[in-house]
Amino acid sequence: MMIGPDLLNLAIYLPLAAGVLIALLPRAKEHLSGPLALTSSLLAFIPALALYTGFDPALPGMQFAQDLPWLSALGARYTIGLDGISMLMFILTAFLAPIAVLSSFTAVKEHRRFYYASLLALQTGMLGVFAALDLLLFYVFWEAMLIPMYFIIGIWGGRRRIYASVKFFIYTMAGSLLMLAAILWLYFDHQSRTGVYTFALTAYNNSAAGGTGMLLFLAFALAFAVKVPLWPFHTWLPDAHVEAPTAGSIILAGVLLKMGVYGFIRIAVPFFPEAAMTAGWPIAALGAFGVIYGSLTAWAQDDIKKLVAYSSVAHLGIVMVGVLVLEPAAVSGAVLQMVNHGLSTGALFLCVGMLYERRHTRLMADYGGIAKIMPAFAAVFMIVTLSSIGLPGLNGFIGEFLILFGAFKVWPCLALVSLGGVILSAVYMLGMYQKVFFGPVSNTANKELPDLKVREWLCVLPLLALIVWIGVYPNFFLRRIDTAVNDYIRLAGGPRPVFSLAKGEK
Amino acid sequence: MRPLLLTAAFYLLSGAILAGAAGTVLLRRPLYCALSLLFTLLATSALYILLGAELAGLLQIIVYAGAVMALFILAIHMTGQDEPLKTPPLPRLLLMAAGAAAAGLFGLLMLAATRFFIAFVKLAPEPYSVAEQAGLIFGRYTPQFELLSLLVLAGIAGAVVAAKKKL
Amino acid sequence: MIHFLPLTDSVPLAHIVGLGVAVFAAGAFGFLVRRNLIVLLMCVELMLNGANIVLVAFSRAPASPDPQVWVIFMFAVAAAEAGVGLALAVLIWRRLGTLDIDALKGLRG
Amino acid sequence: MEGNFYPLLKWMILPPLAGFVLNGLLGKKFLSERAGGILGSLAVLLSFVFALLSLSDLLNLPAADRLLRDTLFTWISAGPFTVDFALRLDPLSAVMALVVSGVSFLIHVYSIGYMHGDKGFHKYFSYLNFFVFFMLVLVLADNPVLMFVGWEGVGLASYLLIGFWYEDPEKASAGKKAFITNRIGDAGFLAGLMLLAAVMHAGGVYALDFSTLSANAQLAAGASFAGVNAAFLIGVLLFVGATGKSAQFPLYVWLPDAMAGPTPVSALIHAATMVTAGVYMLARMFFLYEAAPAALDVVLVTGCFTAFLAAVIAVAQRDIKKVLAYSTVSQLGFMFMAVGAGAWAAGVFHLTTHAFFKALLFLAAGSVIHGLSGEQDLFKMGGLRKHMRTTFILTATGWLALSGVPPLAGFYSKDLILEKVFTSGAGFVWLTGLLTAALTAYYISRLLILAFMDNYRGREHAHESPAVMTVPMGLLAALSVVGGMAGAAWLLPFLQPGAPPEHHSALMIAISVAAAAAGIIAAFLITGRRIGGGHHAAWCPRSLAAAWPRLHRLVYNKFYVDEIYEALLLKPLARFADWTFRVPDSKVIDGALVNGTARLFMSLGRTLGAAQTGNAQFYAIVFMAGLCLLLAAVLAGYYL
Repeated sequence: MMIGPDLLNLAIYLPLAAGVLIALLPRAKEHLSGPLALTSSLLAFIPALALYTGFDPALPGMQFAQDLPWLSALGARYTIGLDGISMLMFILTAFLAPIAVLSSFTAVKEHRRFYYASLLALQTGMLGVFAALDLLLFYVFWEAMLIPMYFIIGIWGGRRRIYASVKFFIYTMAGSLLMLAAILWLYFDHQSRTGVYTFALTAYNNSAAGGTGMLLFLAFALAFAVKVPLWPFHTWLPDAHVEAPTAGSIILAGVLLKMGVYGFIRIAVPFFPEAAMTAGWPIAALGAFGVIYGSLTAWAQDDIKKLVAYSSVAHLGIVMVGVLVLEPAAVSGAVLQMVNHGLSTGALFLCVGMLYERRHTRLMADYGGIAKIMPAFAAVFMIVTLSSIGLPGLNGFIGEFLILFGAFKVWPCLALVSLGGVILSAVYMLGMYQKVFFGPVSNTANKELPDLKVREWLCVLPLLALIVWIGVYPNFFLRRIDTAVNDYIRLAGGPRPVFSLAKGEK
Repeated sequence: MRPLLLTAAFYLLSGAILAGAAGTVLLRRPLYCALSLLFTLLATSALYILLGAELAGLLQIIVYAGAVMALFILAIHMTGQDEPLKTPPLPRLLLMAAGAAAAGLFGLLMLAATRFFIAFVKLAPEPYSVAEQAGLIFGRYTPQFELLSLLVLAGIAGAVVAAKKKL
Repeated sequence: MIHFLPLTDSVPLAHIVGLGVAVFAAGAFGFLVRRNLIVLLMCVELMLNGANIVLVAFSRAPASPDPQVWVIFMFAVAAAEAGVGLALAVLIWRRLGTLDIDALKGLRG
Repeated sequence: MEGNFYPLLKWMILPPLAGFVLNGLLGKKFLSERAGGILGSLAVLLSFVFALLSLSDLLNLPAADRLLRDTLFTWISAGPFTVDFALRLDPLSAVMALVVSGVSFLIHVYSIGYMHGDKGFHKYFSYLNFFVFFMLVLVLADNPVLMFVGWEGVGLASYLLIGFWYEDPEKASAGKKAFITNRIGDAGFLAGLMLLAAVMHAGGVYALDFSTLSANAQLAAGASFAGVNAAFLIGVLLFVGATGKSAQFPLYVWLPDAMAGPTPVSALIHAATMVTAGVYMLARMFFLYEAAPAALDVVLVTGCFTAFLAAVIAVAQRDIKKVLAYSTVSQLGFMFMAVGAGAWAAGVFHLTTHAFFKALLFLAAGSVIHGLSGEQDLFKMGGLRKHMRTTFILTATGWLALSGVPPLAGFYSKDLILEKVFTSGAGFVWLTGLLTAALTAYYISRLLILAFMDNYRGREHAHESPAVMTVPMGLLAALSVVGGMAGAAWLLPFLQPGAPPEHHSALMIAISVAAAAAGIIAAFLITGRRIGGGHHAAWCPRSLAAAWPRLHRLVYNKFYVDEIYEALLLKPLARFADWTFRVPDSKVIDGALVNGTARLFMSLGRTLGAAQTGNAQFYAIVFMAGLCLLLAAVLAGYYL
C-alpha cells in the first residue's frame, strides 16, 4: 500500500474494528481480549509509523489528505489529513495506546472485553481528532472520544469514580457545547455570506473579527481551556486522574490534554487571529500563573497521583504560553513539549500504577526506602522524574527551553514567571521522590515488593528511549514540525512584535 | 334548497353542538355526559355534511359516534363509575382560574378568527369526491398515513397491554 | 333588522370558526374543572371536535380538500387516543378503585 | 565558522559516558568490584589522555589562533533559533579539561580503595563517570546552552552522589537541598541566557556559540531591559547561576550539607571541579563582563563577602569535612574576587591550584575518616601523625599550600589575586581579602593541630590507608607543591597570550606572607597552647568560646543562615503552597465555583420541583395560561 490516505484511515479505524471484535468475543474467550487489544494497537502503530517516516517536512499544508462527501445535505465532508503538528500528535497517540493497553493486563480484571473495546474506541476517537479537517468531523470525534473515557473512569476507576467521571463529563461537555454553538454560528454565517454550507476547516481561517470574533474565540477558547486544562478550569483533572485506572491516566495525560492545546493551534487561533492577538496575553498569563499555581498545589499533595496531576496543570500552562506567543521557537517548543509531557507524565502515571498494583496505596507516607527494594524501578522512576523536571539531556528541557527563550522575546514577564516553575518543579518532584524512594524502609509491607517484571519493562522502555532520544537529538522531531509551525504563525497573523531592547534613557 | 333553510339549519346545528358541549362539560353523571357528547358528535356530523364534507361527516358517525362513544359508555359501565364523584367541590380559585383560562383562550382565538370575517362559506356545496380524498390520502399524505397506521397499531398494542390484568 | 341573519346560502367563515373555538374552549374548561378521568377524556374529544370543525370550515373558504383529509386523520388519532386513554382509565380504576384525578399525584416533583 | 575542525574532541567526553553506561547497566551482575573500579578509572584516564593529545595539538597552533572545534550535530533548531551540539577547545577549556580529567582520574583511583566493600560500588563508579562526562560537556561546550546541559548534569550527579547513602534521610535531604539550591541559581542562569539570546536576536545574531557572542558583546552593552543596561543584567543573572553552582552568598548553604556524600565525591565534585564551574563560566563569558563593569563590582563584592564569611564560619567548626567545605566556599570567593577584579586568568589559576590542594586535603580527610572508621569530629581525633604518618605528611603539604606559604601552589595564586584586587583599586576588598587569607591560615592550621598533633582522643583503632589511596594523594601533593610555580610560569601566558608579564611587588608579597604567617602562628598559639597545657577535656575552642561565648555560638551555628532561610523562605513557602491547595483550590475553585455551580443547579431543580404538585389539572391550567400568552404574543404581532 502506498503511504497515503488509505494508510491514515487504516491507522484510525483499525483499533475501532478490533474493539468491536473484542466486544463481540464470547465470554469463554475473555482472556484473549487483552492480547488481542495489544496486537491491534501495535498493528495500528505500524501504519502510523509508516506515515511518520513518509511525512515530507518540507511540504506546506496537509499531507495524506482525503476529501470525500459525507453528509452532503449539511455540507459536511469527510476530510482528513495531517500536517507536521498533527502528525506528531498522531504518532504520539499511536505510540502511547499499546503501552496503555499493556499496562492494564494485570490491573483490569473485570469486564475485560468491554474495557479493551473502550480503550480501542478511545484510540480511534483520539486519532480522528488529530486527523480531522472538517469541523463537524472534528466535533464528532471530539465528543465520541468522551464516551469511552467516561466509561473507563466510571467503571474501572477508584473509589470515587462516579463523582470523577461525571465531573469530567459535565465539565468537558459544557465546554464542548459552547464550541458547538460557535461552530453553528460560523456555519450559518458562512452560508449567509457565500451561499455555501461547509464545515471545511480551511474555509474558516480568519473568519470573524471585532466583537463577534472575540466572542466566538472565547467560546472556542473556553472549550479548549477546559481540556488543557488552563487555570482555573482544572479541578476536574486531579479527580479524573486519581480515580482513573492507570491506562486511563496515561491516555488522559498523554493525549487528551493535548487536544485542548491542539484545538487552540488548529481552530481557535487561526479562525480568529485578531481576537487571539488581543486575548492571547491574558490567556497565556493564565497559563503562566498556572505554572506557579500548579507547582504549589502539587507541592501540597500527599497522593502521588494527585501530585502528578497538578504538575500537569503546570506543564500545560507553560505550553499555552508557548502556543499563544506566536514566536517560531516557542511554538515549536510548545508542540514538542506536548509530546514531552505525554511521554514523561504518561511514564509517571505508569510508574505510579506499578507501585499501586503492588501496595494498593498512592500515599507517599506509605512508602519510603523503595530504592533499596526495587532498584531498577527506582532508576526508571528517577529518569522519568528528571524528564518531568526538565533536566537538560532529557526531553523536558528542550521544550521548556524553546518556549522560555521564544516567549521571553515577546513577553519577558510571562517567561520569567514560568521560569519560576523550573525551580518549583524540582522542589515537589524531588520531594516526592525522596519520600517514596529514599530513607529507611519503615513500613514492613514494603519489604517484599518485587522489582520490575518483563511486561513492565516492555511498558517503560519505549518511553525511556524516547525521553532520552528527544533530549539528545530533538531535531529529528523539530524538523518535521517547522513548516507547520510557520503555517500556524502565518495564519495567526504573527509573529508578534518583539519587545523593545533599545537603550534606555538612563 | 332554499338559502334560508340552509342558514337556519346551520345555526340550529350550531346551537345543538354548543348545547351538547355544555352538557358534556356540566352534567354531573358521567353517563349523561357521554350521551350529551354523543349528541354533540352527531350534530357535528350533520354540520360537516352541511358544509360539504360528506366523507368526514359519515366517518364521524361511524368512527366517533359509533365506535369511540361505544368505548366510552363501555368504560363507564365497566368501572361502574356512573355516580358523580363524592369529593369536595373544587376550590373557588381553581374554578376561577380555569374559567379565566378557557375564556381567555376563547377570546384570543376569536380575536384571531376576526381576521376571517370577510370570508364567507357557501353551505351545501358540491362535496369533494371520495376518490379525490383517497387520492390525497394515498398520494401526498402516504407517509403521514403510514405513520398514522403505526400510531393506531401502537394504540392498540398499548390498550391491550394496559388493560391486561397482570402487568 | 331583516338582514340580521344573512339570508343567503352562505355563512361568514368567522361564525364557523367561532363555533369550533367555542366547542374547543368548552372542552378545555371541562378538562380543567372535571375530576372523573373518563369525563376528562370526553372533554379532550370535545376539544378535538372543535378543532375538526375549524378544519372543515377552512376546507371551504380557501377551497381545498386537504383539511378534510386531515380531519379523517384526526379521527384515527382520536380513536387511538380514546382507546389507550380508556384502557389506562380502566387500569387506574383497577389499581386505585377510583377515577378521581386527584388520586393520581405520582407526577409530583 | 572560525576555528579548526577537530573531531578528536568528542572522544574526550565519550569514555566516561561509556563507563557510566557499562558500570550502571552491567556492573552489579557482570563485573567484579576491581573490574568496575578499573573500568571507571580507565575511562577517565582515557579522557585525560585525549585531553593531553588535544592540548598538544592546540599548542601547535599560533598563540592568537588557538581554537579547536568539533560540531557533532545540530542539536536544537526551531525557526531561526539554532543550537549545535558543538565542542570547543581553547586555552581556557583545555586547562579546565586537564584539571577535571586529571584530578578525576586520581580521585577515581583513590575511590577504589575508599569505597572498597560498599554495596553500591558499581553504582558509585557509574555516577562518578556520569559526573565526569557532564563536567567535560560543561567545560568543552561551544555555546552556553550546551554548557547549561553540563551545568545541570553535574548538578544531577552531585545530587545522586550526595544522596548516595540514601537510606539516611538526612543525606537524601542534603542531596535534594543541593539540587534545589542549584536550581534557583540555574533559573538565574537561564534568565540571563534568555536575555542574552533576546538581545542577540534583536541585533540579528542567531548563532549562540561563544565566538559569535564574544564578537557581538557590544549588542548587549548597547541594549537595555526594564531600564537597566542589558549587559549588566545578563552579567548579574549569570552570576546568580554561578552563586548557585559555586556556592557563593546567598546560595552557598548547600555545600556544607553536601559533605553527606562519600568523601572522594566531596573532593572531586564539591571542591576541585564542579563548584568551580561558576568561575569557569564567568571566565568564559568574560567578554560580557568587560562590557558591564558594574556587574564585575557585584561579583567582586559578593566574592569578597563570601570568602570572609565562610572563613569565619570555618574557624569554629568541629566536623573535619565542614571545615574544608567552608574553606572551599571561602576559596571560591577568592576566585570570584579575581574575576571581579577583572583578572579572570588569576581566578582560573587559583581554581587550578585549589583543585590540587583542596582535593588533596579532602582526600586526606577521607583517609583520616577511613582510618577512624567514619569518625568526622575533630575533637575526637588528635595525635594521628603517629598512626597515619603518610596521611599526615600529605595533609601538611596541603596545609601549607592552602595557607599560602611560599613556594607552594596556594601562595602563587592567592597572592596574585590579592595583588590584582589591590591594583584594581578596591582597597577595602583587598583588606578583607588579606584578613580572610590570615583566617584561612588559622583554620587550616587549627584543623591540622586538632587532627594530627597531641594524643589520640578517640576510641576506634586508627590505621593508615592503603596505597591505592595514598598514591593519588601523593601525586596531588606533588602538584600542590609545584603547581604554583609551574602555573605562574606557564599557565598564565597560555591563558592570556597577549597579556604583559606580571610584575610582583615585593611589598605585596611580604604583606600576604605575613598574613599567612600570622594566621598560622595564631593557630598554634590559641589551639596549640592548650595542647601544651594538656587540658584534654576542656578543648581548644573553649578558649575562644570562653572569651566570646555569644560570638562563638553564633559562628559555630553558621550565623543561623540555614535557620533564617528555613524560617523566612522555606516554611512560609511550603505553608503558602499548602494554603493554595486547601483554600483557593479546594474551597474556592473546586468547592465554591465548580461544585457550587452543580449545587446551585441542584437546589434550583429542587425549588422548581416544588411546583410539581402532581395535580394534572393544575399543570393543564398552567399550560393553557402559557398557550394564551403565546397566542397573545402572536396576535400582538398582527395587531400592534
